[in-house]
Amino acid sequence: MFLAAIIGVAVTMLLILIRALLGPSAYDRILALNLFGTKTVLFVSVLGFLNGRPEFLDLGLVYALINFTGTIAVLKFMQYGDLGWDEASKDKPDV
Amino acid sequence: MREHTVLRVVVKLLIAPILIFALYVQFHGDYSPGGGFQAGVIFAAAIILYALIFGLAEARRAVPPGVLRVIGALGVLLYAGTGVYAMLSGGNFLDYDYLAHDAVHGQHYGLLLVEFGVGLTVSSVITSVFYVFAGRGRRREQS
Amino acid sequence: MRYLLGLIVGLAALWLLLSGHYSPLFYAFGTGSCLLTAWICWRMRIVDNETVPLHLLAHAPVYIAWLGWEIAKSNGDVARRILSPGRSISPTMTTRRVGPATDLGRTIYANSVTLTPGTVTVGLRDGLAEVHALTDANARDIEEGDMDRRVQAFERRGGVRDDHSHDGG
Amino acid sequence: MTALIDMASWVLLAGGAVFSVIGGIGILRMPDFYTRMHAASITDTAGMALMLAGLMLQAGLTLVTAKLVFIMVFLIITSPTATHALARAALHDGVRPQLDHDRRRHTEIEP
Repeated sequence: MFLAAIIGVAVTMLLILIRALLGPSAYDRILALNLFGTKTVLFVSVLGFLNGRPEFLDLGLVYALINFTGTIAVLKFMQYGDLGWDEASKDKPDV
Repeated sequence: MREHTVLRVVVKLLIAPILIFALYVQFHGDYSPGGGFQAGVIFAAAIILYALIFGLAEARRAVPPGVLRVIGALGVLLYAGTGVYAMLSGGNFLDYDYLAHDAVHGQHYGLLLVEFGVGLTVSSVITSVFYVFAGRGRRREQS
Repeated sequence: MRYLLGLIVGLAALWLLLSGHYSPLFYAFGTGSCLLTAWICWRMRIVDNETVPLHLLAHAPVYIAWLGWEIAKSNGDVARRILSPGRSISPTMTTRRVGPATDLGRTIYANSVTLTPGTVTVGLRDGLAEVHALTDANARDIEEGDMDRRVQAFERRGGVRDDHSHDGG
Repeated sequence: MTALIDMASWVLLAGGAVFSVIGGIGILRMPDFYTRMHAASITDTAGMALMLAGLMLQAGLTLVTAKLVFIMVFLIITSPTATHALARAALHDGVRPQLDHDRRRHTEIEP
């Protein structure tokens, strides 16, 4: 029964991947990649149960975290072209 | 991106749990997948998240680059020191069996110490790399 | 100070849940980890009522249960629209003045709206939320503001000082 | 009793898989970026919650369940935040939504 869930997640990941390849805008691709990340979390969790090793959940959590950080970083870079940018302190000289 | 209400509130909420999770991965490396490298990356991710939202200058104030350099060096020293201590106690480099009176405890402490060294170095080096890269954006070159 | 203590207690609870190893060595690691984390958060100046929303804890279950039910309902609705042949959507954008005055309350509102399938908050500035809805009916729900009132009540009932205000519903 | 829990967990897992596939179909089928986000939120809420709940029933009252709850809370907080940030950035960048009705009050908010 875990296998059915895994297949479902895998099919979803495939569909999302098609959207990521089709685009058309960069935001479609980022949306697809972000979703692909959360599906990976599910995939890893269910896989851990399938193999009888629930410690895989830690990996899932790490993936969720890196996925979120990555999405925010990409968005910030697209918007400002600069990862360290801060509007509130733009007048202050850089340290 | 401090003016972005939702992002700011959520990131503030998440930083503490992420840090504690990083430390959990650090110290439970021999029981579950993980260890020093992953823990270092997660720890650095929390600081990077902070820097993305509150800006590089603010992150450098909270976690100064000078301190990071020292911690990175300390990590390597801890790693090498564990190895050399094992050599002095009569084993090979990083031969954990010689760290304590019996081999099982030696393995345990050796692994913890070496992983801790790896974690220290990885987290501080990744954060330093981020500081350097983030400081070279498009905006800064224009102004 | 209250928030720092709350943060440390919360972190300790989280550590105990995550760890699963209860020996003196791991208690020592846990204590050190909690203190280190709290110290870094203190240095980052993020220890306040947004990071440690103590005042919301008591009433969170009621709100979460209600939100879960809302999400379940709209999930079914949107899933049907995706599967039905032909065009069954009528994308609409609308704005609504957000009731909660604090940033935390506004964030809870914006994220609740986004979490519910069929509506996404695309902008939140100066207490005005801009919402993209999948159908006209979804947009009407936002304009009526049931969720807004729920968040307001959630925040107010959790609030300690302000209990003489009238009920928004 | 065990059989009953197994059955419930199977139903939840299957439901999660079905909802996430529906969301995947929606992501391919929807006409523009903003409507695709609604399809995405199906897989992120129903798909995720049902599947993790199914796993929780399998794990029982153990620390594994605590970890699953932690993952669930983390995803419930981060996924709408990422979606919101994405939508905001897209609108800011001038990606126009295809709309049937537009009831925004333009005087008060700039797109």
